[in-house]
Amino acid sequence: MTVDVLIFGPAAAAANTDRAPVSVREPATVRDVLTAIAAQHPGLAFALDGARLAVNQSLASPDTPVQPGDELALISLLGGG
Amino acid sequence: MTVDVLIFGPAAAAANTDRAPVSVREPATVRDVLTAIAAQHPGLAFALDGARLAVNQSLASPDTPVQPGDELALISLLGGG
Amino acid sequence: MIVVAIIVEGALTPESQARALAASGLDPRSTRSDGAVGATLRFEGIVRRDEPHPEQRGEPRALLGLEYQTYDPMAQRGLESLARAVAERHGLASIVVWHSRGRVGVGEVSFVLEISAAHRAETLAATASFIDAMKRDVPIWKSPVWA
Amino acid sequence: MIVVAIIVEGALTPESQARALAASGLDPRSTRSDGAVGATLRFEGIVRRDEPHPEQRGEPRALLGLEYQTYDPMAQRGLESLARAVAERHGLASIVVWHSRGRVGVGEVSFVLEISAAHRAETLAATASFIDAMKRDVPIWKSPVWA
Repeated sequence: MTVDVLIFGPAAAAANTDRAPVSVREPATVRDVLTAIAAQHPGLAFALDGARLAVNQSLASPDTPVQPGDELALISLLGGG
Repeated sequence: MTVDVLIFGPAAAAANTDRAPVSVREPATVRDVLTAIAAQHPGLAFALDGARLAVNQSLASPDTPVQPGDELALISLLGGG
Repeated sequence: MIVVAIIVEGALTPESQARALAASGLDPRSTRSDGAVGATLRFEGIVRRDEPHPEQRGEPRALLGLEYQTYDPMAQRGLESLARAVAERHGLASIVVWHSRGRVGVGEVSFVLEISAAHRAETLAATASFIDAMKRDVPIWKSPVWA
Repeated sequence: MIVVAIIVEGALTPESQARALAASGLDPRSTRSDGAVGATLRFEGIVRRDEPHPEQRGEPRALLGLEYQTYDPMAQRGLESLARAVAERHGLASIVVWHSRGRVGVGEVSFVLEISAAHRAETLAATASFIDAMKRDVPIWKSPVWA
């Protein structure tokens, strides 16, 4: 399946877009999606160190399953305040 | 000589006065004055743990000499703020 | 225990903070009247004139401001649940946080944290732990707007 | 670097603080305009409703307020030289301290510290070290006024 991952801040600026489509084999987990981002979007490599994925607006662990239609967001390089 | 030591706060409240006269043998040091307070004003014992003496409005070390006419103040149990 | 977390458009001003707080219907000053509060701490984060520039080996480069992007509603929920967790862990009487979304110019305020507690140690520890956790876990990003 | 230390009669109010600061002729907000300040911290100490009572094995006992006594001019000089030392050690842009003399009622403010610096870590560290040193070295005493 292909899922869109929302990206923000410096990662979005570097990729010049606010969503990165990635292909993963079903059944997929959060870990699979992060690995696929690294392979399919080399320009986002700088943002993946320590990055996590939010699934449906909650931080998810690496083993969390990802379903088609889930809202996925790359939570990387935060720095509010 | 007899010197007056200014006292403040809870120490003054306990002693019911704002100055404690003490007799010390000349030449005297800050250490001698603190020892004399303990001996001559048992009611101030609670305030002497860790107490220091200011001589002429500056904190003084134990070996600082004390002269007649110096302004002496017992700096004990602070707690501003 | 009063917990408020508010995201405000643009720079934080005394007026925009007061307006947003009034809209929450909660008043942290109400915790003051009973004499249990011995310390309040207010921290303001202000946009500085330069940031390390990633393409110039981290050398500082002049800014016009910062652009804050929030992932909504996760950012709002994250600020609020973090504020509640910090308040419980440190036994606070109140915690109010305001954070900007969008453009904030140099010298303007983008973040305010106001804490009250029985003693100063709790207010200092809670401030440090709130800000550290916010920068790690709450989905708010800042992007430089170079001069 | 702006350093101000002021002793004010009675409880600290926004008005009494502003008046005392204006009389000093110094304005810490002037350090904000050049974009070097990234953090400000304001700490307020408030009189709580009870204190451990020395004659009742430290059990809390209700207060009307606290009576602050200062040894002058050593207290004023001590606050100021401590503020300067803390500002230098932590590289602050400004530090302003107000402290009450005399009676301050429960719920009223007796102590305010306002600090600005480039980063938050300096403001937090400076606040903790200022207050610890003040309570140890500056000749200001508080006596309970029991209810």
